[in-house]
Amino acid sequence: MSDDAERSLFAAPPIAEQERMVEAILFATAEPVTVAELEARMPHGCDPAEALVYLRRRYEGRGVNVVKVGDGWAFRTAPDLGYLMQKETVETRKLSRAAIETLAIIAYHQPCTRAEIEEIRGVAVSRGTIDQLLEMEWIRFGRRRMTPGRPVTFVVTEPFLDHFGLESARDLPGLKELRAAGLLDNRPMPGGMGAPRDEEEAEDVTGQSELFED
Amino acid sequence: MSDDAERSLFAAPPIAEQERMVEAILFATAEPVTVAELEARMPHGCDPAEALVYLRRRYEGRGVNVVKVGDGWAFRTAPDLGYLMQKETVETRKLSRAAIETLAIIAYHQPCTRAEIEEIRGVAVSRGTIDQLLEMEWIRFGRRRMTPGRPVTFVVTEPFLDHFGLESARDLPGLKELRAAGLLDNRPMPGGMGAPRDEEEAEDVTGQSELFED
Amino acid sequence: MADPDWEDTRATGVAERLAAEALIVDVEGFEGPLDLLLTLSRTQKVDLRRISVLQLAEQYLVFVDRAKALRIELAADYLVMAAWLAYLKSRLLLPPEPGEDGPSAEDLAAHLAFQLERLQAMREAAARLMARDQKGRDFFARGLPEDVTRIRKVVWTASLLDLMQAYARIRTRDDFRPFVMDRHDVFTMEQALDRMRGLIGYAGDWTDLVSYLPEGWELDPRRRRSATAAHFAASLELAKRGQIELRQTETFAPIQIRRKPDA
Repeated sequence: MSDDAERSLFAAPPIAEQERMVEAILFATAEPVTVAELEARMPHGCDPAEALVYLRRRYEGRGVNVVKVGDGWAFRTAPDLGYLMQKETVETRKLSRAAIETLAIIAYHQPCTRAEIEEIRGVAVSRGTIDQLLEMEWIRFGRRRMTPGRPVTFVVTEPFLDHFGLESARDLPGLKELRAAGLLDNRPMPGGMGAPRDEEEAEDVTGQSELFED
Repeated sequence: MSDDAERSLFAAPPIAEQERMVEAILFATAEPVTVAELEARMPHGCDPAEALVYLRRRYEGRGVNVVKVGDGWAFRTAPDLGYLMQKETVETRKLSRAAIETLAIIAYHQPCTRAEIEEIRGVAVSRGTIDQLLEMEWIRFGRRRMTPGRPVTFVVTEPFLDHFGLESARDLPGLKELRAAGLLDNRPMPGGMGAPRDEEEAEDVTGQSELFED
Repeated sequence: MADPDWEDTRATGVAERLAAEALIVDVEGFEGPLDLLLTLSRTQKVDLRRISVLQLAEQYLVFVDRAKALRIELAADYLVMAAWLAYLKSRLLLPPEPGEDGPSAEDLAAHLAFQLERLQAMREAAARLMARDQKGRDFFARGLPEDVTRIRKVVWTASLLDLMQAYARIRTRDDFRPFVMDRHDVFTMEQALDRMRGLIGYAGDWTDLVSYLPEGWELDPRRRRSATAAHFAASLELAKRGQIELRQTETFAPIQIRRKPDA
């Protein structure tokens, strides 16, 4: 009620007009734009979330689509037309096998410490691998673990989601199956040889659910 | 005839599909794209000129339009939405001490020359300070003094009075009132010295009224 | 995960040994012992969940032995894994000792199997991730982004209070004169120095510093304080110049001075 009253007071533009605005803003930038940013840039009283629903529908099946990336929204060309874009193709630096695996481990286990990556791969993670992924802005530092040594954790970023066309880390391929199979558990080595610390484990579970649920 | 034959031979994609292609190419390319380039990038037998007609029509009245730029085609924000591409950040900052002192002198002594301001402040007044106050429209040029050199004078403006909630510059409190309001911080001087000199105060008030009488 | 039919696997041991030998050539290609174990486990051609850890341990040990025979330098972690697998193997083969503490051999083997399965799962996940449509390869962002023009606008403010305070500050600046201290009750160090330099010759032995205070300065507390401070500072100066010696028997005890014998 009060919301309606406010709206009429400020005479927000009609929704079709708001849709045009969102269209213009998303078209103009290469980076995903959040609803909050849209709201800040649009006239008072606008509802960009609603406008986005219409806009998304309008571009379904078109040559460009409205996609969600993390908290943001962006236009991206339809993947089936990638072959037309040879000229635009960006040669990405070839990632080493170690880098790809490290990235996948961080994505699926985030937040994830270096020690955990090493335990899963069974081999030391070289400084350069982490540096490379940080530099590409595909991973970033997460919160420190509240365990002895307060190790840093790594999480994946919005540019990572953007690059792989993921709405969120929850949409990682096969995530549900892996979790159901217990393969994302931080299972300690029985008897403690090289085993992860118990507290860390407990926190891990909450840390992960925080990121993936909701 | 032979053209038709060729087309059917290579089975060009339906025009709706061609429209998608043009849409994606124009979106992803950094520069405007000519019809010839479109043709070169699209599958054999496509008619990008025709697809462009459809695409242009589709984007008529939308938040972005297909426009011709030189020989090429490109997406551009609808002209009426240009304001969405500007982000205005307003920063509120306190005036510098030099500026506020200069302003105060002009307000109390107007019309007032730069030399007079410098004499009262005891330091040179920078050009920037005066410019800033002029730009803020809190001061303006008054009549020139009919003294050698005919120096310009400064007076306060209507916006100045508005900002400070004054009806006229005469409403500015005099030194006596300032002291009564506790604004003249009369620290007790050692040995009972530094008590306010009555004569000076009295002189001040007259000095002021003299200045304001025109 | 002790494998009951591990005897059977011995029959096929030769083939596996040959396979392991082929792997030795490529030892550089492995990313650590776990990676090697995962590769070796493929020769079992079973689901990783049903893998024979005992057989795997055997394969690994054979691999390490062959590497040693061929004088191939193996990194320490390969040897650590070999030692651990040898231990695991013996634990799996021997009946558990009664009252033995710690995890069972089966638990250890199950964990190793879990590690391999997890590594394999992560490899597959990584492959699936990389197989996705990627930005800049399969789909594209706007090629000609229109930057948002940032317009920074500074609004300067001042309140009436600021204005009045500023004016008051300027107008009262003249009221302040430099602070001149009333010197009536102040005894300076220079004065004390002059006095002491003259007097020091007359005092033979250790004398209290207070006795140097000039007449008329010992009674009024303010004057006494100033004179004491001045004389103390002067005595430090004289001591620094090597003209006198200073002593104090204990904290707060009177400070005593005397002329330096050779000065």
